[in-house]
Amino acid sequence: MSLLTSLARLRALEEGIAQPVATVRHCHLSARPMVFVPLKLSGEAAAPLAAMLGTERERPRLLVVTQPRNRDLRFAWAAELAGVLLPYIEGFLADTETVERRNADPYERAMDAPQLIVPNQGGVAFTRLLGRSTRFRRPDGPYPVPESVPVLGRWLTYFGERAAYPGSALMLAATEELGRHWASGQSGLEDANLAALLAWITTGPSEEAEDPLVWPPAGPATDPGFDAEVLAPAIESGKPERVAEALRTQLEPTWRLMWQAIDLLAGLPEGASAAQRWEQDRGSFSGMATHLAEGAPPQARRDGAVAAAARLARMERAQAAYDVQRAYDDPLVMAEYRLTGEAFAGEVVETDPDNTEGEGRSRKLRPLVVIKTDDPVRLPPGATLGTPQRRAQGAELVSAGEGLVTVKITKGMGRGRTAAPGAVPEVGERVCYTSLTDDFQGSPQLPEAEATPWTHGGPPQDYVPDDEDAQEEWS
Amino acid sequence: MNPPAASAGPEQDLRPEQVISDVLADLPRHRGVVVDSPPGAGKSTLVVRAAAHIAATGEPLMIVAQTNEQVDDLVTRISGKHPHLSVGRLSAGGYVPPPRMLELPGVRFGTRIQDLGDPDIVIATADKWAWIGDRVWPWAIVDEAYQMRSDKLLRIAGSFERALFVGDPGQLDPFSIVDGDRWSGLSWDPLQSAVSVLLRHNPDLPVHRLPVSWRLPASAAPVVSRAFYPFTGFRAGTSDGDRRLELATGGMGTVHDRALEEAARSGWALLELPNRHTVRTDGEAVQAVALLAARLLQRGAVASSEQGERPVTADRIAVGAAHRDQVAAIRAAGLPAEITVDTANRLQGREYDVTIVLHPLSGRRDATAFHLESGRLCVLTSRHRHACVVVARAGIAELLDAHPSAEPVQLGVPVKFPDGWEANQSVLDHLSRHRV
Amino acid sequence: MPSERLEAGRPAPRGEAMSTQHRLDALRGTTPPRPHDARAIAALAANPGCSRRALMDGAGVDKDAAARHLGFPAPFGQSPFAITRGNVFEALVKADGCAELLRMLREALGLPVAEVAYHDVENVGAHLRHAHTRALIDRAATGGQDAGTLYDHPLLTLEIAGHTAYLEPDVVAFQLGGRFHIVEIKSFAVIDGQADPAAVAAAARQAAVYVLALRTLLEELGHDPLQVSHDVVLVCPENFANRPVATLVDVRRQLAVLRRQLTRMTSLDRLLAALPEDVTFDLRPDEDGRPTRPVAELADALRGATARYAPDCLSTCDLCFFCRDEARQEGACDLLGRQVRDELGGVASVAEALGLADGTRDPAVGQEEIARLLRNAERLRRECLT
Amino acid sequence: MSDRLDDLERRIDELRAGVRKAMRHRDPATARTLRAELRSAERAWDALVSGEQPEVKAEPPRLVTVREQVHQGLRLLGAAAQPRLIVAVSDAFFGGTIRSAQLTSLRRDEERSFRSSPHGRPYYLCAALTDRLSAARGLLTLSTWPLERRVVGPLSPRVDFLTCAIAVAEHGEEHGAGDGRAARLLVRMARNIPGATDGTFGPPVPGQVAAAARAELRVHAERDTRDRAELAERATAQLGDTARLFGAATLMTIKKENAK
Repeated sequence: MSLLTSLARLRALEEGIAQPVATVRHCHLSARPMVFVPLKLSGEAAAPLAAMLGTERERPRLLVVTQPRNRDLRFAWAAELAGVLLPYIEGFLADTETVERRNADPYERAMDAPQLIVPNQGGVAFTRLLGRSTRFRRPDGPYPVPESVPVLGRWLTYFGERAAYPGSALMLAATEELGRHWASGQSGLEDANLAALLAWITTGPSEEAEDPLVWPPAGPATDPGFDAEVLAPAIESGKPERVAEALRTQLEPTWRLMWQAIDLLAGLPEGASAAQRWEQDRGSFSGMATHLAEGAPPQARRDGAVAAAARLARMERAQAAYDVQRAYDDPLVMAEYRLTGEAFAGEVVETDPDNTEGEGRSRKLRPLVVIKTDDPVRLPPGATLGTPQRRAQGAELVSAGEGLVTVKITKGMGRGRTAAPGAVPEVGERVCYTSLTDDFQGSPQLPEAEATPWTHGGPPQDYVPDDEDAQEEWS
Repeated sequence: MNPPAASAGPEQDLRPEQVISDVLADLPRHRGVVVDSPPGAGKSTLVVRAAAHIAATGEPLMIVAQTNEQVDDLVTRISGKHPHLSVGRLSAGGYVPPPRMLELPGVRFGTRIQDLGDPDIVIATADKWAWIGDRVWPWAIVDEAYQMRSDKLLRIAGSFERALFVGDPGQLDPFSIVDGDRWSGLSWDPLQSAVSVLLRHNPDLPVHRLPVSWRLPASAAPVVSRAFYPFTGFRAGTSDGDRRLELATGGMGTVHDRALEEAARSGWALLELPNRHTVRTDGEAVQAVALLAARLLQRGAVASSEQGERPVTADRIAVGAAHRDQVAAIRAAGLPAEITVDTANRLQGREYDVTIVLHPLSGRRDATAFHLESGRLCVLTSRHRHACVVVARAGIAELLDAHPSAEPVQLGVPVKFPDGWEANQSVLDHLSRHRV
Repeated sequence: MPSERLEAGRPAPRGEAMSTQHRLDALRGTTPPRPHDARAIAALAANPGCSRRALMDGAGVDKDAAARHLGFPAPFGQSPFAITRGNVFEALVKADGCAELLRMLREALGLPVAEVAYHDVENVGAHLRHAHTRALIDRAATGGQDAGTLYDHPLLTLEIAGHTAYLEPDVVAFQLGGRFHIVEIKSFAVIDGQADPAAVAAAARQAAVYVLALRTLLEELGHDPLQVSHDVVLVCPENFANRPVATLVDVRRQLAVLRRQLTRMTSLDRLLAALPEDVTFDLRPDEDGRPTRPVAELADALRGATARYAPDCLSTCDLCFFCRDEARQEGACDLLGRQVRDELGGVASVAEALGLADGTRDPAVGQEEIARLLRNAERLRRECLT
Repeated sequence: MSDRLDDLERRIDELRAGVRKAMRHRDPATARTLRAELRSAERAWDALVSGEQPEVKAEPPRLVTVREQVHQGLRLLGAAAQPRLIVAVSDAFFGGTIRSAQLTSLRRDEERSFRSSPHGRPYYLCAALTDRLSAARGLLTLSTWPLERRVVGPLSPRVDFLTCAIAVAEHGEEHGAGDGRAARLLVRMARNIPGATDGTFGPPVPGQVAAAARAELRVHAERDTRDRAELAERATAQLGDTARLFGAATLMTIKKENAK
């Protein structure tokens, strides 16, 4: 967190209302998101207790395990969940576009993709665990489960992994996204409480937000008090409807908060690059669907050596791109870099649009631009620069000092002898340049998994989901 | 760094020569050989020796380093010591060889193996090697292997049959901008260093340790050894009095002058500023650092050592700090351009006569894992041949004392030693005896 | 001798320790001391910079009770489901002479098949448990071949600031390579080899307390304390089943931290010196233990000892809500977290920081830079938001 | 009914408001009391919507008494065992209806009845004796067994476990594993005996389990028999009838007695 955000938090604390830390929305928001609020049984790793979910705020579905210790009921619950989620997910597969690729076969990409929204990171983690605990199940054998359950497991696993993928919007945690756009007057730790964070953004801090009686926790963990005084007796009574009612009281408040959060995010204009990232999400989603259709085995328990390295490379690249794109899309994010001297903005006070370098054939157009700025520039001469105003262009810092920076445009000027109109900023135009650029060269080849070198344990025995996977009993 | 493997003997008692010949003897016997080298223990010398040794067998050799500077440095050393060897310097497109290298005998440059003819030795960065497929070298030497991330090794390990891994376990570990928890505990965790992954899969490989630091003076070796190499340890190659730092002109009794005098006398000085919580770019501290450097030059410091006597010119001085903005601030404070000012990460593997260090914990109110990482302080306090001056605000002891310890614990991940807290404590403890 | 141990057994304070001990007792007043358990001892390292906490812990004040009485009850409830789960799991691991545990020790640590001897220390009356533990451990350490393998429900002790803390490790295992191992049974799951790092850390800190206590015991008995391994056996349910799995956890770091904290506790007199003579945290419990001390009075007394609030306290300290409220009253930047507080250099209060940012307040000596940074940040925010 | 619901809901809303108000006025004491009322109101509401209070579930008609079922289980196992194992056995082989909870008071009842009319019954469910000749925690035995079988030395818990495993395996073999319950019980025991399963997750072969258990048994048998003989001797020498069946009083229990 930068000083800029810290200042916003201080301001929020002073004014008693959250402050914006973004001027645009940095995540794609689906027209039909699937809001998913799961609860788990305290003390268990991933024993589902209930979930409230749906795509319409007026029509939440409540799924309850009325006797959490009964594993058959848990699988029945998982099957019910699949009954809601799978149709939603598969609904996006019909409508596709063909994407041509350089030196690869064209592929079909879904025009739109599902989007799961959970309250918090805990919700993401629980989704991942739920996926882990169901994807290896088998419809046959000693502990058979409904066919939809392992399929659900693989999708939940997929969404859980995408949630960790920088810039992906296939699965969002409400608190994370809100925190990316508003700074509350409390600590990051406290921001993990959805009710508290929303209170800061809408009405200002509220003691009630932390009172489990007024605002039950947004899950997946339940309020211990509720467990002891309401849930336990309800379960003891052996009356399903009573358990369901009890859990409804815990879920409904969060359900309302979730839609409030969505409204808030929807209120922001979408950042320019969000669509591009969503396109990648759609591609990834289609890829997963094909994978599934081709009957590939469920995701392994953990990444092999090659898979891990490949994933790391993808994620690092995505992270870098995400950071750059946010800054280019949003002046308020760019301001963070201006504060540290990695970017500067100001008014063009002088230009030499016809400046050239080299002679004869190698003679190139290299316009010069002088910018007056109040920002502390901490970039050395020769630094490569990019600018949000002309994303295709590349520039180089010539000199900086006394609030004046001279920049030489080195890329994207075309072949011509004179600059195309508008290619070079006019005097008086406000521009911003930064050393932050996202021209990454692709990462080099990795060996095939079966060619894993001796330094990394040699070729792995290829993965077969064994009986243990399918049979580990659910306590 | 982890507690020594069974294979390790009490090598600080061994003669370096002995260790080197043991290493060379082990090369044909094992698929991989690891050599731990504390700061300035002759790692490069070993690499050059091993390179020549292998080249002598007539078998081609690939050498892997982490940065272009390191590669160029190795090329220069090798062709300097063994002009008869042909060396191919592989590089990426943008690379321009420094002029001094163009004259080197038997050295060819190129972006493709084919451009190099068929040299005895091919040298490139790990990143460049990752692009070179389709050929397998019988031998490889991997330099700075502890700073190399294991996923990089994964990309190039297919290119060699057997390899010598050389590096300093005490310096900074590799890192990533993304959260790697999902891989923790895996023997091939891509965020672990090349060596830890190598050894976890091949626990029987011999691990040697260079026992003597030729860089660190007798005044520094024990301090650094105790703080950062508690299990293995090393000693100084020179003894008290072999290294001398003299200031030609007299001082004016300012704290800065007295700090320099203390450093010249004892090899260490702690210039302590009044206790205060400050921003990272603490102006007073930055000023103090700049002044120290300036005065050091003004007072015409002369360093005499086994290598003879020479003036401490600007290029023999380095200023180290933890954060980039601190480095920028110090540069902005107007130092001679020849003085190196950089972060710990970039100072790794470099050597100077005198270093001036802005203590990572100076002016902090709370220590983060970043500030406490032992490798950071290790790099900063082990770059010098003669003296190290540390600038810090008072109160670090209290800060360490108040540090809440709630580090998460991952199953199956070997505990790293030394613990950053203990290392910091140990160094601070020593510095306090040289407080000005 | 053992029976005397039982009533909050405190050795007669001596010399220098005396005054400190008396001050601490005075601080606690008529409230009975809250005996430290392993978790409490491990928690000493949670926020060493906090004098308020150091003093309350040192004096054995019941922070939880204090917080309730102040009207800021701690937010740490435990669900009955979690508790049951924990008990059921421990019972399962220990069932039939620790059959499951033996399996794991055999598989994971190569325990010889012959090593199955089981001693339930609790078979003797509670008042004898510690003495019995001593005897059994002594016999094992002396290397009687039939020394036995598993000691269930042992009772160890550790001196904390003049008070004897009684510690109950789940199981002590012997004869793993001739060394003692602490066995810690926890009901959080290990899934595909990994568990919640925070939970493991907590378990490790707690186990370290047992290791230290057991080493101390061996030392008292004249044995080599290093006979106790720094690797503890962590037993958890594996994946989503009830089946237990054992993992070795190296607690050397936690031991080092623990030692540091225990030495710190002996230096409480520094903190005491800073307190007015007559101040006390006494809750003045009535005959049925209900606190009668006027809340405002207690609050004032506590404010006398400076706290060092950080949001992390919300998960580690019973008094967190009280201190957070205090921080809010003072408009302290600590509310926003350690990082923000550190970033702001010396600036401690929200109003001050904002004043510097708006330029409505002139930087004090040494505040010039943070002022510059803040003003710059404020300028940028204004520019982008208008 | 429904208007009661309305009243309750109104009340709940009032209370919620009250809690908020109290919190705003920094009056946690009131807030706490209001919260309590709120909870009870909510519970009442709960109860209403989910119908009348749950009646205690009627015990299934018990043909065999708890006492007899435990006896049955112990006879099959043939060694000192913990309630949960006894219950599992009776459940697996005799369609038992007992729950562990019912066994807690059992030993005390037996002792009482023995004291009132010694040896009045053909058998008693009694304690296992520790090396201190006191009652071992959570272990049941049969009075009809020789003392050697009722005392526990250091190795006995393991030995008894193996003995029980053999018994379960063999009984399963003779009378057929019946439904899954017996099989599951055997799996649970088998996986803690080296060599009892061949690693696969299929149901274990009873013969193999018994053989494996016997193999390990041989390792411990000699010393355990020695320990037990010695303990049994001491018990015979030092204990009266009652104590021999139900364990010598520990200092603790003596204290309790005196306290009365």
